[in-house]
Amino acid sequence: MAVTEKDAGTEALKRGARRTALLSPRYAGVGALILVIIVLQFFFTNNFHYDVAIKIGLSAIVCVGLNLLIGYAGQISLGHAGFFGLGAYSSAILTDSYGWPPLASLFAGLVLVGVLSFVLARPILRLKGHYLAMATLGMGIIISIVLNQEVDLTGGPDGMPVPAFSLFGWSPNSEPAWYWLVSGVLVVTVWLSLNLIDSSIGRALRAVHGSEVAAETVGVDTTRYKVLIFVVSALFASLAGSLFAHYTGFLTPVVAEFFTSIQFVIMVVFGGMASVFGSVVGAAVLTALPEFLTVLHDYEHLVFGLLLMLTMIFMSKGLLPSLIILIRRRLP
Amino acid sequence: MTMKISRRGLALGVAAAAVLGFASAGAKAETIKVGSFLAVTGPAAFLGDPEKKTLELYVEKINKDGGILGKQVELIVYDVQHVADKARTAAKRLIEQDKVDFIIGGSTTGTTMAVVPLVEKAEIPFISLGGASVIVQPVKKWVFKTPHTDRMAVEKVYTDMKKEGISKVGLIAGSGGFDKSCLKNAKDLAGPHGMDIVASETYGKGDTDMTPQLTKIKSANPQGVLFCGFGAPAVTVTKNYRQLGIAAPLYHNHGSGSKKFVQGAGKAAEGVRLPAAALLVADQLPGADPQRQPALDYQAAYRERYGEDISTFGGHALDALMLMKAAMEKAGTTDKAKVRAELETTKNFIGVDGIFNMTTEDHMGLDLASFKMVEVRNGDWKFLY
Amino acid sequence: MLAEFLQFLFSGITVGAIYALVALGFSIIYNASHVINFAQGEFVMIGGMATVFMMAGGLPLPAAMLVAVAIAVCAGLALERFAVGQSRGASVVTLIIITIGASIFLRGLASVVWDRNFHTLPSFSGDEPIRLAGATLTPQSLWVLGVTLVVAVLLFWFFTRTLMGKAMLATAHNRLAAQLVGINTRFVLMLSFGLAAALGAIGGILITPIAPTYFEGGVMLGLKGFSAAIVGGLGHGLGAIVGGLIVGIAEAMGAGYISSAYKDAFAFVLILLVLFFMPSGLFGVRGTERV
Amino acid sequence: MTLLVVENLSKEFGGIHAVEDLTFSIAPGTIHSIIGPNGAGKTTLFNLITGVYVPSSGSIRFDGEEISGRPTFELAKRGISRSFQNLQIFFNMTALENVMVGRHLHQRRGLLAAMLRFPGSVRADEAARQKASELLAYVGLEQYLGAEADSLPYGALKRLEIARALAAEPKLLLLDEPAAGCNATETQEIDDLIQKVAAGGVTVVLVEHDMRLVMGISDHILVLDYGKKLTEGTAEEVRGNPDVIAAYLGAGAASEAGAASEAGGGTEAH
Repeated sequence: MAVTEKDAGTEALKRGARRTALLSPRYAGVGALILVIIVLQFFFTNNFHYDVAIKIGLSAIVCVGLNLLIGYAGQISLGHAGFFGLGAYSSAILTDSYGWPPLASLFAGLVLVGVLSFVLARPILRLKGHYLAMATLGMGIIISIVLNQEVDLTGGPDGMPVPAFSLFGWSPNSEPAWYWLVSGVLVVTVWLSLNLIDSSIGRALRAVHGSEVAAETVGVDTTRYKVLIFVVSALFASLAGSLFAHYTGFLTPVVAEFFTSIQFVIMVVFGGMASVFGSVVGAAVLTALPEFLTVLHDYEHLVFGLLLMLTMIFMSKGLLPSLIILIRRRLP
Repeated sequence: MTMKISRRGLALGVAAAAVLGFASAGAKAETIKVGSFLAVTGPAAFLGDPEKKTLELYVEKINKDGGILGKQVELIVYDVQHVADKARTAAKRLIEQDKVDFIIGGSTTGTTMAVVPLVEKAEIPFISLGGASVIVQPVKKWVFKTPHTDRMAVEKVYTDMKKEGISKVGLIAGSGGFDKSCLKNAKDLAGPHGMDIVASETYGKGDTDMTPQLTKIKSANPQGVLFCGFGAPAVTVTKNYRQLGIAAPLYHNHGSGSKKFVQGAGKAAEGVRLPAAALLVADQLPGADPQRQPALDYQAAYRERYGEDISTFGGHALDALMLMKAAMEKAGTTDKAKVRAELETTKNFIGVDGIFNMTTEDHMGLDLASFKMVEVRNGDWKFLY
Repeated sequence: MLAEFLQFLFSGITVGAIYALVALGFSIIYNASHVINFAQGEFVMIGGMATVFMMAGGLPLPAAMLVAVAIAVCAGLALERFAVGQSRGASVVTLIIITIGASIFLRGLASVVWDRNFHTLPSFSGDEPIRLAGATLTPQSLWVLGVTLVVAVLLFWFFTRTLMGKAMLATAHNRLAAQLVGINTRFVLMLSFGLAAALGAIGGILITPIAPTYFEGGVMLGLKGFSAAIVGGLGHGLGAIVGGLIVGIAEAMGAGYISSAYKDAFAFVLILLVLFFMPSGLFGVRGTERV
Repeated sequence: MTLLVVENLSKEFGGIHAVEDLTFSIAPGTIHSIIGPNGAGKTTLFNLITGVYVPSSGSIRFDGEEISGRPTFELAKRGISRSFQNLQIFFNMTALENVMVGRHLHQRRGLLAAMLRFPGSVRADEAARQKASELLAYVGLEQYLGAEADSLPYGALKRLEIARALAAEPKLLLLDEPAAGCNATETQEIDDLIQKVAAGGVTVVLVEHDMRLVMGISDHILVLDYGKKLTEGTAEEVRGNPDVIAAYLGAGAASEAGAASEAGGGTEAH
C-alpha cells in the first residue's frame, strides 16, 4: 500500500517537473532574453544605440558570472575588474604587440586569468565577509596598478590601440555585427549559468551560501567549490574583457580600476542577487541610466546616487526579484 | 509560471520605452551643433571643469553676437571623466544621434585617442584638448589640437635649465596620463638636451604626502627638479619640497598653470618656474604683443562669470572654439570637408595659447615661442621670457 | 641613512594618523550596525571643503572648523535616518551599495553646492619646518598627530568610562540584549553615524593644509581608511589606529625603499599577507564557529 | 565490533575544558544517546566527531581509522552525517533542493557536464531529485515537495535536516536535539522516525533533552557532566545511577516536563 502511494507521488512529481521545465528560467527565460535581443534592435536608429546595448551585454556577461559568486555562493568580490582588465590587456597586447590571432589571444587571456584566479582563490577565499571584500579589493587594485605602471607593455594611462577582432576569417566590423556577437555570447553565458545553478555543483554552491558547515556534513568540499566558482566568474570577466578590448579598439587601465569592480558589484546587487536575469537587468539599467541622466548636466551624479540609494532602500532584494514579488502580489 | 512570462513582457516594455527615450528630437535646422566630451568629473576634472565653463561662456557670447554665419550655436557637452570607452560612446552619440557639425574635446590623451578612429570614419572636424603629441603625430586628416604638446613643455623647461647651468635633473610625477606622458618626454628628451636624470619618483592617486619620494630625490643631489602633474598634488609636492629644504630650483610643467596652484601652495610656490601659455601673464606682456588683448578679455570675462581665475586648460577650449568659428566663417558654410580644409590652412590665428599656423603636416600649429617661461613671485606669475 | 628613515617614518605616521581617524569611523559604524560605510571618505571631504567655504564666507578658522564638523555630522545623521536606518533587514551587501549610492550623491552635491576646484587651508601654526636628527616635520604634522592622539584618548574614555559609550559597546555585542536592558539602540545607531562623521571631518580638516581637498578627494582616503580598519580588525578601536599607522608607514617605506611607483601595491600586498595569516585582522576576534 | 571509538578526547576553549578525557565507543546498528545538563559538552562532542572542531588531544576512530582533525566533508564521505541543534537549513533553496544537496556525494560533479547539461548529468540529477523526494516522503514532508525552505514550520525543518543527512547515506547519523521545540505528537513522530532509520541499518547517535524519548529508544546512554563522562549504560542502569540523579536531574530539571521546557528555551535562542 505504502509503496504504491510513494510511486504515485513521484509519478506526479515527474509529470510536474516536465510541465514546468518548459516554463523554467532555462527555457522561458532564455527564450525571452533572445526575444528581447531580437526585438530591441528594431528600435535602434543609430550606432549609439547599438553601442549602449553592446556595453550592456559585455557588463552583463561579467555580472552573470559575478552573481554566481556573490548571489549564489555568497562570496563577495570587489576585484573582478582586475580579471576583466587582464583579459582585455592580454588580448590587446598579444594581438597588437605580438601579432597573435585574436581568438588565440582571448584564450591566452582565459588561461592567464584562470591560473591567477586559481592560485589566489585558496588563500583569499579562506577569508569571510568584509575581510574577503578587502582581500579581493586589494587584489584588484594591485592588478590595476601594474597595468597603469607598466607603460612599455600597456601604454600606461594614455592607453593602447587594439586591433580588430576576427573569428575564423569573419570580423565584426560594424556595431550591429558586434551586437549580435555580444548578444550571442551573453545568451550562452546565461544558459551555461542557469545550467550550472540547477546542477549538483550549483546546489553545492548555494549550500555554501546557506550554511557552510551543513554543506560540509553532507560531503560538500566547500573550499573547492568556492575556488571553482571564483575561477569560473573570473573567466567570464576575462572573456568579456577580451571582447571589450577588441570592440572599443582602444584600451586604458581604467577598465581594471577599483571603481569598475564596484560598478559590477552594484549592477549585481541592483539587479538582484541570486538572479541570473537580475544581473542582465542590473547591467542594462545601470549602463543606460547615465545616458538618460546627461540631460541633468551638473546634477547627473547627484541624481544617479540618489536613484541608486532609493532603489536599494525600497527594493532591498534588487530590482528584478522585487518586481517579481510585486507582480505576484498583484496577481491572484 | 505565467507570471514569469509577463515579467519578461514588462521588461520588454521598459526596454522599448527606454530605447524610444534615447531617440531624442531631431536636429533643429537653423543651428550649428558643437559637440563636446570632457572630463568634467573624476581625476581629470581639473582639466574638464574650466574647459566646460569656457565653452559654455563663449558659446553664449557668440550667440549674443549673432552666432556663426547667422546661425545660433548649440553646445552639447557629455561628461566622460577620464574613461576611454565612455568617450567612445559619447562620440557615437554626438556623431550619430546629435548629428553635430564639429567636435571639441577629449580633455585627456586617452579619451582623445579612443575616439580618433570614429571621427576619422565619420569625417567630422575634431579639435582635441589633450596634451600628448601622439594625437597629431602622425597627422590624422580630421584631428587637430590646441594645447601645446607636453613635449614642448619639457623642451622649454630643459632650455631654461640649461640656461641656469643645470644638467642633473630629478623627476617627480603622478600616475595619471598627463603625468606619465610628461615623465616619458622628460626621459626621452634628456639625452638630446644634455640632461642627466638622477632620480625619477612617482606618487599615487589621492596621496597626501610626497616627502618619501622627495627625500629620495634629495639624496640623489639633483641640480634641478621637474614636477610632472597637476591639481592638488602640485600643491603638496611643492610644500613638501620646501619642508625638506631642497635647494635645487623646482620646475613644474604647464599643468600648474592655474592661479589655484599659487594660492594653494602659498609661500612654498615662490620661485617655482614653469612654461605657460601667454594668457597667464597677459597683463605683463608688452603692449604690442598680439596675444595680450584676447587673453585679457578672456580673463575678465571668465572672472566676471565664474568668480575665479582662468587656467591654461580653459584657454585650450577657447582657442578650439574660436578656431572652429574662424574656419566656418572663412568657409562660409558648415560643410565638414570645407571647414576642415579651412582649419588646416589656418594662418596667424591669434589665440590665447599662442599664434596658430596649421599646415597639412602640423595639426597643432603652435611653436615653442608660444610658451612663456614664468616664475612665481609674491604670489603671482612673473613673466620671464 | 637614519635621517632618511626618520623622514619616511614621519611621513608614514602623519598619513597613517589620518587613515586611523577614517578607520575609526568605519569601525564605530560597523560596531553599531554591521554596515561598511563607503561614504566615510566623503565625510573627510566635507570636513575640508566646508571649512574652506565657511572661511571664504567670513568665519574665522576655529568657527569654520566647528561648523564644518557640524555639517558632516548632519550628513552622517541623515545617512542613518533616511537611508541605512530605513533598510532594516536588508542584506549587508545591499546596505553597502546604499552607502556607495550615498557617497556618489554626496560627491555630486558637493560639486554643485561648492565647486570642482581644489582648495586648501592655511596651516594652523605656520609652515616653518621642525628639524629632528636630519629629518623635518611640519607643525601641521604635529597637529595631525596630536589631535589624533587626543581623539583616541577621548574615544577610549568615552567607550570605557561613560554610560553612553558602554551602551554603544553593548549594542555592538548584542543588539537584542542591549534593547532588553533598556538601551535605546536606535539612538546608539544615530550616535555612531554622527561620531564617525565627526571623526572623518576632523581628519579632513587636519589634512587639508597639507594636501588640498576637492569634491572627489575623499575617495582614496576612504579606501585607505577601510584597508586600515580591516588590517587592524574591524570594529576594534586600537586595531583601527594601529591599522592606519601600518598602512601609512607601509606606503612611506614602500615609496622610500622599494619603488614609489608600486608603493600602493606594496601596501596592499602587505595587507593581503596580514589577512592570509590573520584572517580577522591584527586585533580581530578569532571566534570559533558556533553550530 | 565497534563503529566509533573515542579515546581520551579533550577540547579546550581558552583554558576551559568543554570536553575532557572522554572515552567511549559505539556499536553499529544501535541507537546511542548522549545526555547531560546544558553546557555538559554534548554539542562540542558532536562537533569534534564531525570534524567541525579539531580536538585538543585524544583520538577518534571510525571504522577502524583515525579521523580526528579530518575535515568535515571528508568524514561525510566516510559515512558520518548529522543534524544541528541550531538549524542549519539552506534557506536559499527549496525543501527538495535541501535534500538534493545531501545527494551530493552520490552525483557526478563535472563542471562542463553540468554547464552543458550532458545527458548523463541530467539523468543523474533526475535520479537525485527522485531520491530526494522519496526521502522527503520518508520523513513525512511530502506536502512540502515544492516549497521554499524558509516557508516550512520549525518542526518540519528538524525533519528536513534528517532527510538531508540521510540523503548522504551515512553509516553514522548524529542528531542534535531533533525533538527540541516539538510538541508531544511531533516528538512521537520523530521517535518513530529515528527508530525507522535505525532499523534501516544506520547507527544513530542522539543528543536529546526529552527523557521519555531518550529512555524509550536508546540502546545505550552516555551521561556527560562538565565535559566528563559521568556514567554510561542502558536506560535502566543510567536511570538508577545516583550520580546522574544528583548531577542531572537534581540540577533544576527534576522532571521530564522541566527538561522539555528547557529544550523549548533552546528554540528561542534560534
